[in-house]
Amino acid sequence: MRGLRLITLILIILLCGLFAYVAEDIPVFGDPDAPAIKSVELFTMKGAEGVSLLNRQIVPGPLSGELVRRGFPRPSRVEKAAGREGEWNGFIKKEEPRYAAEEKYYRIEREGDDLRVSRYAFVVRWMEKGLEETAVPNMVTYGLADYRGYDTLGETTVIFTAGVSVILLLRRRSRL
Amino acid sequence: MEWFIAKIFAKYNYWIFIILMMIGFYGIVAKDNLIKKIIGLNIFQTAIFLYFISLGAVRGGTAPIVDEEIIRKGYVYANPLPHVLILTAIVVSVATTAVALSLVIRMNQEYGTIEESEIIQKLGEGGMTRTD
Amino acid sequence: MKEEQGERDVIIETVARVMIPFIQLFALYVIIHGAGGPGGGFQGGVVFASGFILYIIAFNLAGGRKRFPESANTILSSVGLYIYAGIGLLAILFSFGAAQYLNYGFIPFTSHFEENRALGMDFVEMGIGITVMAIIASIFFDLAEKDEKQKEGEDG
Amino acid sequence: MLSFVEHLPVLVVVISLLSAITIFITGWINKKTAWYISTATLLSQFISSIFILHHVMTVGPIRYRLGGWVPPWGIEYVMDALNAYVLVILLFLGLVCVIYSKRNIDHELPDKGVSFYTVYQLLITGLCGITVTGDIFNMYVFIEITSLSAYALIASRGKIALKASFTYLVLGSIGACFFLLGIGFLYSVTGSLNIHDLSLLLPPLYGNRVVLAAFVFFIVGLSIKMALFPLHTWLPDAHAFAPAEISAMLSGIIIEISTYAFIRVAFSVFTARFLQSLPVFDILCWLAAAAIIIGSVLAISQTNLKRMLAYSSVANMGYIVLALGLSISARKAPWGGLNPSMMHILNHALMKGCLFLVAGAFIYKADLWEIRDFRGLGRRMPYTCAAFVIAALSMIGIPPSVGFVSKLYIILASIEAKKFFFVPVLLLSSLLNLIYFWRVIETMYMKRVEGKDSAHTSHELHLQKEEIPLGMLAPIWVLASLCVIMGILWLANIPIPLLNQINSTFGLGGIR
Repeated sequence: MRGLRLITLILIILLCGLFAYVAEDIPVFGDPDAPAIKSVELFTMKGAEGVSLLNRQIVPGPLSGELVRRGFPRPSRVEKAAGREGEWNGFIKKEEPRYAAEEKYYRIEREGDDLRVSRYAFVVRWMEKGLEETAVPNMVTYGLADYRGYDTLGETTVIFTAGVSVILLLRRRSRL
Repeated sequence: MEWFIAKIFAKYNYWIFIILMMIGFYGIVAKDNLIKKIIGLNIFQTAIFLYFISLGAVRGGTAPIVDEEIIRKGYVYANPLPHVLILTAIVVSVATTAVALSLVIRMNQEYGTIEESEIIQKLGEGGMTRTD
Repeated sequence: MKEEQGERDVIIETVARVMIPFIQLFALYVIIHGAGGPGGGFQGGVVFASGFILYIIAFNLAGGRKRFPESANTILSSVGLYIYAGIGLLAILFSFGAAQYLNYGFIPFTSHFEENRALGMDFVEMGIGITVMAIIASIFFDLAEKDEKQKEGEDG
Repeated sequence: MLSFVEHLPVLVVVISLLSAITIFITGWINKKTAWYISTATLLSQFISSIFILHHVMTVGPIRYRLGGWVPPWGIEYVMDALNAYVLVILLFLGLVCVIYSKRNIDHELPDKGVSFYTVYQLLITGLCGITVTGDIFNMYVFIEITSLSAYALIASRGKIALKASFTYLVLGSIGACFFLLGIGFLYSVTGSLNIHDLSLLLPPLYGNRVVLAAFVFFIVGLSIKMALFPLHTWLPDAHAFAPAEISAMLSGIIIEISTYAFIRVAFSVFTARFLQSLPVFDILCWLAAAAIIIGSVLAISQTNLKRMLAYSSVANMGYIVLALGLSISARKAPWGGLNPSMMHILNHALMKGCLFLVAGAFIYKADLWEIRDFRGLGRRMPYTCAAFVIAALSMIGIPPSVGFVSKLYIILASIEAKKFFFVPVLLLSSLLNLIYFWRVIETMYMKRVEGKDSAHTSHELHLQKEEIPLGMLAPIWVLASLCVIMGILWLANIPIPLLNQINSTFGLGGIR
């Protein structure tokens, strides 16, 4: 018994060490710009010559070339972000029946002489367009039952599995 | 001091999650009573859920229900995705607990005890390799 | 716990008698209200099942079983999943294979695509609610039943 | 317009789920229907999986967007060569086991048929779900469905299996929690859950500590699930005391599916480039070598046949993981990349499935658990014992059986990777395999039944000329004959193009 406690203690110290090592890069609590809620940075492009092109709503060639090289979809057009200077939204084409064919995907920011390209977290679309796309105001509900509806089918299956398992294990003199 | 604020205070959600998780882990491994083990497992899982939920928190964010008024006042929403995931994970945790409890009940019927060491002792008497 | 063995407590029984209908009504509200506010199938289902659990705690297991028999339990727990998985399949069927599984928009409840999604979600939530309610009650019945049988065995 | 085949990946999962519910309801009316529904479902699933494999091989990967949402916003199913291959193996073994189970379950769990088949079908649902999904959280949900049904099925025989199942439950839940934590870490730095999407977003973040920690948690969590050596402690009891077909499924498929999940995470979420920059796979190789040796040695010390086979599973997971560990350094054609590990996933499913079903047959017929009780069995149950001998020889690695092919290719891969230490390990393990299987075969065929006055006499007489029913014998022989046929096919390099396609998906292998 004492040996077990000792092993537990060692494991706990190991895990705590690992967690302390991780703490450096964990996003700050409640940060509205965290990757999970806003956008994740992809790369930074040197040279600001793209800015004028971006202002004229043209995607600079090197930028879209770099995106495609990394395996991302090619941006179809860019647009100035509302109310922000030096920030653009990149759009991509997508095939979803009955919905707008273009979707806000990239976020391009000017930083001095560089262009920082990041990708919007997918929650952004849920939060901005969920109501018009599903006609339900509760984000958790449409996330649960529509965008990620398949997870919820799995969830219901899990609870059903638990119920049948308990029947299999405990119920005697039953027809099941 | 700056280090303290950046690492401990700004990420207090993370430290709470670690402490809870370690309590649960200790419960799972070190407790002899099977029910206490299940409780430890629940604490362990809950710690992870709390971590997920805290990922979704946004400073000054409101509940993620679309409302004209909230948009007009310029509030931000909390991130709904962790909530969606954790609703699923909570169900998984409930299901695991149910199966674990029914296993303990069956073991109590078979061996008349829910202490792990006593069960192992009884198994040893009966011969670990011989079953029925 | 035989009927005459357990000590009956008038206060608990009365409160339970009054509360259970409200608890279950509230559960229905939670399920239906899931679209517009906090709530949803799982939460509502659990609240509904808690009504049965309260009944068993306040009265006895046999009475609870009579009110929620095993056959109803079996059928309801499957019906919920049937609704969910079936609605997903309906999307494929109604669009003749053009739409994907769970693409509720293609199920012609109404003429609006988005409204169809909302209605599909409502049905799905109800399915979850029914399954969760039946399964939680069933798990609780099974866990409690064993306890009682053992007690009888020890007594007799 | 989607073609019918493109709907199949999701239908494989949903049909299985619907059949589980249907078994549950019709079982309430008539118990007998359960087996028929389960078999019919598995047969249709198996046929669809072959269609999927054919489509993937000829047309290319299937991408299916559930609910109509394009991937980063919704859940996606991706069927590439790896998925389709694993799906076929899993449904084949599931079908064989369910055919076998008809008589066995009547015997072992007489009143529990309906709930048994419901949970069994849910197990298949979970396994298929893990296999086809392209979303990492969805994978977690299906891992939990699989695990929950596995806990219940193991415990269904009662007695000692309850303790084994409880241990498995606690460890398995910890493993799944670590997996969930890994998902949480990845989500916190990328904001995405789709596997393909993550693989695109992660490269700039490879130095990030959170990503490294997430990788560690994935590895540890899935190692618990796949019973890699130091974390294998739940496996022997759970495999030994479950009903026979569940043992076969557990040993042949469930731990392999965890390996599949591991491959998915290691090569699809992270990439070969990330793995080459870390010594993780070298460590895995050493752990696997330890697993092979220690698993085999512990198997020798067992007196109970099923426990012996369970320890042998630990050793065989060692083979798969060793092959996996070599996969990023070995590149030449038939044994480069993931080929040997993929091969051994199939081979182990065939061999261990056969062996566990035979062990179940002994228990079914005469309640024989201990190896020393097998005296004279070779004459009483000739066909069953012959199948056992074929599978055992395959495990030892006699050409042209499947076991020989896997061992040969793993050895060749380790020579190519210049990790010569693993060659003697594999040869030694063959020798150890020989020792523990020979002991069983010797007892079956060579040892005479001692004097008629011994305590065993009664059931020895009971055994006289008794063969198990055809419904149990046929699955055993299908698996046993496949052990040889597949070995010849592997040696003739016929299924190799499939494996090469898997390698090319992940940028492994290379030189043809």
